[in-house]
Amino acid sequence: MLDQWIFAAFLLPVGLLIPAVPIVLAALVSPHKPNSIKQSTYECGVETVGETWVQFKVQYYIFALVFVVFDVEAVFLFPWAAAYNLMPFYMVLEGVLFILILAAGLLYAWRKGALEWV
Amino acid sequence: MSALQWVFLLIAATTLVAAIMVVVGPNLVHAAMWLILALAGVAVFFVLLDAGFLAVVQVAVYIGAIAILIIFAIMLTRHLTADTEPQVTRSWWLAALASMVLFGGLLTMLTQIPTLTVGAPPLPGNPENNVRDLGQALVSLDQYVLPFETASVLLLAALIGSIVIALPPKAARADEAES
Amino acid sequence: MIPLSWYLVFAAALFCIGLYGALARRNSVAIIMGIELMLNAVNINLVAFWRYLSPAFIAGQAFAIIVFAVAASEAAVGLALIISIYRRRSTVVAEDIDMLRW
Amino acid sequence: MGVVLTDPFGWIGQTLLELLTRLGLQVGAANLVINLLGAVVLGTICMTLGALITWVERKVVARFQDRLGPNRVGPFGLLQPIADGIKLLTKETVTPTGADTIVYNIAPVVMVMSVIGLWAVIPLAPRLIGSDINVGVLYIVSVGGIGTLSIMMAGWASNNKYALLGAFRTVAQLVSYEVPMVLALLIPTLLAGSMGMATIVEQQANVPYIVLAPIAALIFFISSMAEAGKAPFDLLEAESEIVAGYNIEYGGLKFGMFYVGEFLHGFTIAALTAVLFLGGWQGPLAESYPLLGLIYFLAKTSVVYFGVMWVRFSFPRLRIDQLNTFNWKFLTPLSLAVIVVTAVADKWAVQAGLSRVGVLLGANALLVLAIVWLIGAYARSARRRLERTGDKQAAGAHA
Repeated sequence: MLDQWIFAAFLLPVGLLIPAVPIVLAALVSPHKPNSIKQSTYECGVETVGETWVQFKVQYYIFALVFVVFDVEAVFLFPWAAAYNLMPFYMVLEGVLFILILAAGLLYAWRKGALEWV
Repeated sequence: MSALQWVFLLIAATTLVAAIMVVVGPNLVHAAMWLILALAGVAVFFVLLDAGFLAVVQVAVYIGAIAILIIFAIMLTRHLTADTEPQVTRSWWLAALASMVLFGGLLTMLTQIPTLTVGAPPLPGNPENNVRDLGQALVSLDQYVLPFETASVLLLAALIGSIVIALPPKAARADEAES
Repeated sequence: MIPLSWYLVFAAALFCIGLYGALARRNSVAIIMGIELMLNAVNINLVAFWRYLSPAFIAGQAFAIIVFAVAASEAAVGLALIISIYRRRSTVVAEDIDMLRW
Repeated sequence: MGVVLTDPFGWIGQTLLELLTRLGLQVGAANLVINLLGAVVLGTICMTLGALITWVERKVVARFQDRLGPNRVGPFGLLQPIADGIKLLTKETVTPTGADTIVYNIAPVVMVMSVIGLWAVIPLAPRLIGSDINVGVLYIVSVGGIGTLSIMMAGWASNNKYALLGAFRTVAQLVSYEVPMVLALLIPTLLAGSMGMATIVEQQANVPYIVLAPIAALIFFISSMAEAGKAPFDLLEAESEIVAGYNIEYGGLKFGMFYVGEFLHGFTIAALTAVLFLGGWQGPLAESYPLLGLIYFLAKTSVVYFGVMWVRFSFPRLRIDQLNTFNWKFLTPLSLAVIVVTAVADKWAVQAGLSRVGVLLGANALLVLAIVWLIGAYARSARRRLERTGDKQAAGAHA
């Protein structure tokens, strides 16, 4: 069981190293002549005004919120789906009930206008 | 010391350092990044405990979803002066003392139990069927079907509740669309 | 082989760090982060006990999944509350949020 | 020699193991080294592939637009990616003032890692898969989620309003489209009765799942295209109209890493579609000659990838509210309906002793009819509402 994870455990750090090596190499071989204009924030040539941390719309949070709820729902459904072939009919219906309860949540968000892009 | 034990110690040290950075760092976004590292460390522990399913769920739910929620919330509530104010309450030493005492108490309690030094027994049955057993247990009438369906109601309640709380009233939303 | 006590000590340490964060931080989002750490420590304990003491019963994993659902709900509602309060009071400092104080 | 044909990858592993144990390593340590070697080889191949794909994509888009594409460097311009790489390598690395340097530099690396990491669970050929874990499908979801995080990191660390705003919008799009993608992934899991990728491919020996679940395959294809930020879903970094989004402050190789990561992601979703719905390495004689299986897998992936490019170069961009509405009000309810219909119909087919293919195809066809009817009804009511308000406006103009 643990053996099967070894490859993934190696591939993820290797996946970090492979792009990191050229970036470090580029930092070594490329020219380095900084000046304040070059380093300044790029906003199409217009001088930057105010803080970067401007306020954002709460709508972004709502999308992330609905996503979190459905992500967790899927987490519950994956073991159910993996055991699907061994289940009698009523167990399948329990999973369907689970989905329908959350579909009600989606419907609510829809009616409430939480899914509109403003 | 076997190789597995070294892996354990390495991951444990990383996770604990990351966790400490979460609670002491002045920069909240950095704290969130450290939180992600700590959560990833916990995922590795789940792999070491032969609970691969929980490990991927940990990454998918915590790092992929909850961490993003937290970062969004930090950005949405960011104060211009946030970094200059003190980050801890006046009675922070009381909190530190309480956690220290709790940790000490837990340690002494753990040393009282002699059986904890045993290794793990082999997993019964085919470990490949782990997830399938879990899926069956979640919908079996004599096991966890009630918590399973309750969880969906809980998620529904959380969804509806937080939409009601977070969504500004319609008039305010029109204003926000302007800005 | 890794003994069970290692996991328990680690989980205890993680729990205490999270507890400190939840008690000492002023920013409510940071408090929620502390609570998430505590929930993670609990989960490690649940899974470690399942693996070492009763691997035949799936209870530990089932509990851990329920904890995931609770953690997600808690984060969603808690952060929504914080955002809502921030909109009204322009603060996320837990000490200043005293609407319920009489 | 016969072994080399019937089980080449097992033979390579065995030879390496013998070599390493003769060098004095223990079997466990030798296995670790072999895994590490495999990871390095796979990672390097992915990276090279990412560079090569930029050439393929430029060549194909050129043909779509009746141009020649890169044709100066090397035969057919094949050395173009190398020339680009050298150019990016020698560019000055500029870090904007006020940037969060560490996070700023880590973000592109994490982006590439999240894409390369996906290849750990993709079965390339019979008995050739990096990690045959029993939660492969969820592994894809979780590692893919790390990519979302890297975009957030890049946007935040750049200290640029537009980068941060772009990151917010991109992340909102990515998490939105992750919902139907995850739900569509439930269908192969359900049909195969396992989350292991190798098992899912083996279960498709007779019928690939695109036959059993065509709607789910389409949902997965569309939503993972949106995940990879391919047109018509790429409006958050619409190069031709606005400055790029979250990666605006990146230059040189760091930008190149985002670029390669994005292209490789496109190829990876093609591979995932091929594995989950088209049967991966399955094909005639693949079982006995694994190299043939690898060729089948690559061929199916290339076909799907050509489909990705075709869609990409043929459709105009969606507007952001359309993009959002399409996901939440069409794809997500549809994927929920698909799961319910598939779960019930398949169980019913097994219990009634009917053919699985027939029942599932019928169920899918019924679902398509229901959708068409629903959309038609919605369009009619919308038109009526528009006519009514239009009449009122016209009347108001007269008075």
